[in-house]
Amino acid sequence: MNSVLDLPSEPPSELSDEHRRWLLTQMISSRIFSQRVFNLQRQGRAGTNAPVDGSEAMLAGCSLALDPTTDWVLPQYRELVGLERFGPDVLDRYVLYTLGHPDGGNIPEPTRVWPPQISLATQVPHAVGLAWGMKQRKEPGCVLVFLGDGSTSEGDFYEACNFAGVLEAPVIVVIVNNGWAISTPISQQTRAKNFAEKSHAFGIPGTTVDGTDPVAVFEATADARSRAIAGAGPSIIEVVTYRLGPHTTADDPSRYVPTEELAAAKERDAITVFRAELTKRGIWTDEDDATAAATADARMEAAVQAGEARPVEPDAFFDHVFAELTPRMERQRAQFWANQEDAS
Amino acid sequence: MNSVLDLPSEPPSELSDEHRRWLLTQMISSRIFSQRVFNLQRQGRAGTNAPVDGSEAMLAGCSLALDPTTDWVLPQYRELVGLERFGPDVLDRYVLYTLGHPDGGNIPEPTRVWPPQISLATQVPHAVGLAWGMKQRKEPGCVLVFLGDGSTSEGDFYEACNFAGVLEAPVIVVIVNNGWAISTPISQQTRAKNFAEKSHAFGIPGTTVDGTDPVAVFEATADARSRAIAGAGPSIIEVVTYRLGPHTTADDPSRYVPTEELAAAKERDAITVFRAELTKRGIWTDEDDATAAATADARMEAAVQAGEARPVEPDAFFDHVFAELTPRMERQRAQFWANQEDAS
Amino acid sequence: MTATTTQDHAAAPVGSRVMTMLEAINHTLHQEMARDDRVIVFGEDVGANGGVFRATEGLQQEFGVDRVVDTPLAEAVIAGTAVGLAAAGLIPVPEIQFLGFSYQAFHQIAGQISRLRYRTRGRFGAPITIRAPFGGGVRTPELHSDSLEAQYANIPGLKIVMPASAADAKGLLATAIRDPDPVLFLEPLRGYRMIKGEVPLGEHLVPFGKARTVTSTDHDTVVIIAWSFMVELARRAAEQLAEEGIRVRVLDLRTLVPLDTETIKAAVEECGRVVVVQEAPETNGFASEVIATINDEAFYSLEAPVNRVSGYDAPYPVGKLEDNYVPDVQRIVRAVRQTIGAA
Amino acid sequence: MTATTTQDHAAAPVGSRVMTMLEAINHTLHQEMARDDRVIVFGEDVGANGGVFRATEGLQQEFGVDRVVDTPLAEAVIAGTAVGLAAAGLIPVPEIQFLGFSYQAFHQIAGQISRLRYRTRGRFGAPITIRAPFGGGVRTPELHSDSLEAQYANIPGLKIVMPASAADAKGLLATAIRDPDPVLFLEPLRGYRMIKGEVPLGEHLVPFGKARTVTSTDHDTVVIIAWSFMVELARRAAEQLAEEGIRVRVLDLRTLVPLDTETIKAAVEECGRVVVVQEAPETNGFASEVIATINDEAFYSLEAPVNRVSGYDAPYPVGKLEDNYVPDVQRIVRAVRQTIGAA
Ligand SMILES: Cc1ncc(C[n+]2csc(CCOP(=O)(O)OP(=O)(O)O)c2C)c(N)n1
Ligand SMILES: Cc1ncc(C[n+]2csc(CCOP(=O)(O)OP(=O)(O)O)c2C)c(N)n1
Ligand SMILES: [Mg+2]
Ligand SMILES: [Mg+2]
Repeated sequence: MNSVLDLPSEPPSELSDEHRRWLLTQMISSRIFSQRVFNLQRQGRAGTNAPVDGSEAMLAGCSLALDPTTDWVLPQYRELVGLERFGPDVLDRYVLYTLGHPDGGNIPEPTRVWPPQISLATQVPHAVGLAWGMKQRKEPGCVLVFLGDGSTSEGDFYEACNFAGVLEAPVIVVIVNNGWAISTPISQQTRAKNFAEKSHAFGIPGTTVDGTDPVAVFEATADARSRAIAGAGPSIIEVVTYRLGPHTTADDPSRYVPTEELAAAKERDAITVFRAELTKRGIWTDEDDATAAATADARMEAAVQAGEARPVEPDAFFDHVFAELTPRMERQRAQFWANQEDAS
Repeated sequence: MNSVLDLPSEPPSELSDEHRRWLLTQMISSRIFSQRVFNLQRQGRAGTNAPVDGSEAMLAGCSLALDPTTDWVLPQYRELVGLERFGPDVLDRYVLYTLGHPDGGNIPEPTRVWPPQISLATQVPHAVGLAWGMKQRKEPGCVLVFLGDGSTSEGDFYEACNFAGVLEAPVIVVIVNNGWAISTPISQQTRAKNFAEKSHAFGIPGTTVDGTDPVAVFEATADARSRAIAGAGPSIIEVVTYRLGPHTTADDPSRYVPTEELAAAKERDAITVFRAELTKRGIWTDEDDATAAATADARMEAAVQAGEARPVEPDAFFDHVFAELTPRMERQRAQFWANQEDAS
Repeated sequence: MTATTTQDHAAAPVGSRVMTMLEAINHTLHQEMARDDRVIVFGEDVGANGGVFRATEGLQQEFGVDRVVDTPLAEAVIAGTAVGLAAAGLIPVPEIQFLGFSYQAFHQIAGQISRLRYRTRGRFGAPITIRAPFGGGVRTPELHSDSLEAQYANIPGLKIVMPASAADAKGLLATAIRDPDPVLFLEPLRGYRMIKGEVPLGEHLVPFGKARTVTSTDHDTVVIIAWSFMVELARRAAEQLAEEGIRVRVLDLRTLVPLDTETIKAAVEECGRVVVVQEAPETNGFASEVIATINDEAFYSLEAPVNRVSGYDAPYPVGKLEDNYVPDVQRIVRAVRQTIGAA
Repeated sequence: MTATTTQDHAAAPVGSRVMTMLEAINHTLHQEMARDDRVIVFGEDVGANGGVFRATEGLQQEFGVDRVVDTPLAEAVIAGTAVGLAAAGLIPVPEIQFLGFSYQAFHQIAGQISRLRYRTRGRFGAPITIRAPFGGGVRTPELHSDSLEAQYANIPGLKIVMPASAADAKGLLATAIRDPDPVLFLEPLRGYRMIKGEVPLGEHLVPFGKARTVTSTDHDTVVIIAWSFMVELARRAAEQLAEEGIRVRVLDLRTLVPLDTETIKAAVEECGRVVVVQEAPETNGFASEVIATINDEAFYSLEAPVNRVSGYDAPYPVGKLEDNYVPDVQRIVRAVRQTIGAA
């Protein structure tokens, strides 16, 4: 079952069995995509990357509540494997990104998803500015931005949410509380009762949802979106998940993650739980599993092949610094090519 | 009546008539000090400065609740005329500061007050670090830091309060809500219900007090201090005042402050109100007014005379960049003197 | 460019008028906002108050609260939202009230605005002009006077524009606002009212990367290279030296990035002796880059070492000391004499 | 200095051991924390995890959670609290996980830490050592690889220390921690494991402002001036050129502020020809200051223009491109040949 084309861009008002099947399919494929990229790094074919493990239900639920033709998504760095609803370029470019290809940062028009952000929380002001601009230009739609629990400790998160409140900007700030910021547990990140509580600092609505339940995430996002497009301003949604894998390919969580805690979280793995629910409802079979996995594998295989085959100009780093090279950069590029000839 | 030496450093557990008289005396003198510095600028004798008008009751109440031998105060820039309880150096150095003398930034040992901070909200991380250090070194006392309503929009305020919560640092963050950040009203600064609400983002206690009532401010500060020194961590106090004067000597509030609003605030002028109360209680006379004013005038006259008489080395800006000059700076200082000789 | 409906656009003004640099900036902001309704001005106190120096005076009255926005007191989000506004198709012209407070936004300016086009391989451009006053001589408190251009010049993806005349303030600001890339437009506090001159009232664009020869003769023996308010001091030094028969050329770089290497090269070849003047601290100031560029391009024309006149390696000092710290005419004259004396 | 009770202090170690630069840093942090109980280490993931590169491995186990503190994810407050900790009498050694994220703390580092002593006319010193890894060649994501030393070098009140050997990593870090002023201690990612060498196990202090001559003969015709990992590349280039009989001296600046002008001057006077190598972008990188300093101090000894080898004026690129961007041995060799060829 193709997970992207089946659905209208308009988000559903309530969820049918088909929608539930779509959600689970998304969850399964995003995990497969993520695992595949992780393995590419292990094989020395891709750079450091951050697995999605634990955020699959959140990504499926958020995606379904948004309209890819009017709404924007600004990810942190973990989310790009779970946004296929916004178009195939998201995954294809993310694969390029992990391969270290410069085009990985360019998710082309008309896809309304931004590339990964490395400088934590800086994407929140960007999202607020984009939402402000859309409001100023009287465009429909809203902006959804993801950031992690750890990233909420950065001033940018606070300054941006405070400004969004004043501007009544149509933005949804999704705090992905996966329990950890690398090795730092949320207990050392803040003493706030929970991350939704931080919305009091801005006078905007805040809510906490179970990130292992894609339907709950869908509903919270849909509510926030209706407020945003009705002109009622920003919202914060804390999505409680758990980071089931390492922080990135470079991390060794066994140094700091309590084994029981991790085991308990794996018990509550959203994919297992939601699959059981749909099976019980009689709308999901082992065959659907197989199909979802096979589709995702094939999809990813194609993306990786295309990505690895994609050429790159050796001097591509001179491009797009400015719309046009400065005279000094022209001189530098000439020197670069002179070096290359020397070398060869 | 000398307003400083009369009181023990230990803050009172409750307020006597003498304390009330002390509070009013402080309020009167801080306003006189501030007006005098403002006039010095008008006469071209001092640089840009920010009048205290409206914060007198807050400063008196906060001062009385602190112990100058164990507690620290980190001001923004408006507060230094109202901290005489911490020792005469505070005012003397503030006068030097407004005169553009480099020693204005040095409030000598053992006085536990920092010089004015120009880069807004940067003093909040400093205060949290100082409180953290005192806790780490098991020293008694706490740290009180002032910042304005506008300054609460800076990331530093948020990052520091959040960290203070995690550290359980003995710090009191006083938000001086005087309604304005230069021309920006609080309605354009945040949509939070009030500034005390921001404490929810940190999971620490927050309270709002009437800044025209020195007794209310004293009590709120005393509570926060007991928590801090008992190891119960940080607090936020929002003090609601109103900026009765211009932002600084360089500002023209008639461009943006609603006349009625200002008039109403002047009706509630803390000095008038508190004077009436003490007079009604029979513990304040017109003669006390005269004495307070005369004392403050004399005190200020001495400070200004000493300040204007204080010499300054023409190359003093080379001092204290580092503990010792670098060789390059030695060369620069020699060049400086060579230039001076040329010039003369 | 979007058509606009406002009046002053209809009647295209002609001729010129004497303006202060501050008036020229305000006038240009009015014209550019009238010309293109995508232009949006925002920052601390820029609206109702017209800016703490009145640079944005009258803009909110003319263009409304949606296009001239008073923001909360938060530089990082002032810079950071510009990224999103640009992606929404607007042309952001944020003001940082004083350059010293751009430090609070450094991660957004140096790490984000400067790289938006690069990171997205051209999907999103950043036609953002950040205006900020800076510089000494006017007895401001700490951090208001600091000259920080060198700390930005090493950051790829930022253009750095520092006008020294009223006409250039207009021509370079208009070019900046129409430039597809991020521009740091730095306004010298001391020049706001002190620098006056004829400013064309109509369309006036000054290209980036073209230095201005302020004074020159065929037989100049020294060239003084400067930017922003230091050009004014260099001009006065040149006048004084002219009385002694010393012919000095003054070059105003106008833009540090892009840098007009050609004109620098030509001036060094013609004059042979060079003094570079900057208000910023000496170590790794932009004067160092000018000297390195001369080393690259015109080494063999140098008859003496290039002479640097700089602020000292100390933070900009308080009022009683600033006149001793900041470069003045006398120091420049002295440096020129030394350079002539040398070898 | 406060007396301490921990074991390793009692038994003063002797001799030396081969260590990687990373091991030398970890070893030094252990020794300095044992030596002086006022030293406090904090930052993101420095405690339980021992740092993302293990530079702080074992510190929390040895010195406890009060002296080795995992902070929230907020660089501005990591730097900003150091100011208060210093005022409380502690010796803060914060880690910024990657130098690129010091941008978030720029206002505290450039505007506060660097001026605490100056602003307070000596009432409060800032004996703060900010450790941060940086630099390319190891396929990190954006902003992890950037060389930002030049953006800090123009800020008065900061010392900038960039070791290139394991022994210097120890000697300079120990000096930094004991220095009464703020130090930016920058650790090259590529050198963490690649750079190895004998490190004295006992007290080992390397003074600031003294460059290290890495290789030299009496008849060197060119001097390569470099710092941090570029010294390693310069050394390899010198080896390669030696085989062709070209005698090249390699100078490791060690500290950019303070700068060892004397040794630079002497080297230029002896060699006459100079190549400066930096990983950072060319425009206004610290190489420009080195060239300006040579212009000031040794102009008449130059037999040819100083040659700059730099990163290009583009942000540090992604993995597939970084080897084309970052200076390598071949570019340095080429620059030396050009310099010799010149005039
Ligand atoms: C401004 C900044 N500081 C530090 C880092 C280094 N870093 C990368 S990921 C990370 C932890 C992020 O935790 P969180 O925000 O919870 O997101 P998660 O990885 O858990 O999804 C840190 C400290 C960074 N990338 N940016
Ligand atoms: C970081 C920073 N940004 C901007 C300024 C310029 N500025 C000086 S005072 C001020 C308003 C401060 O308002 P508030 O914090 O409410 O304090 P108040 O003056 O009302 O006491 C501004 C914007 C500054 N000094 N520092
Ligand atoms: Mg997390
Ligand atoms: Mg205020």
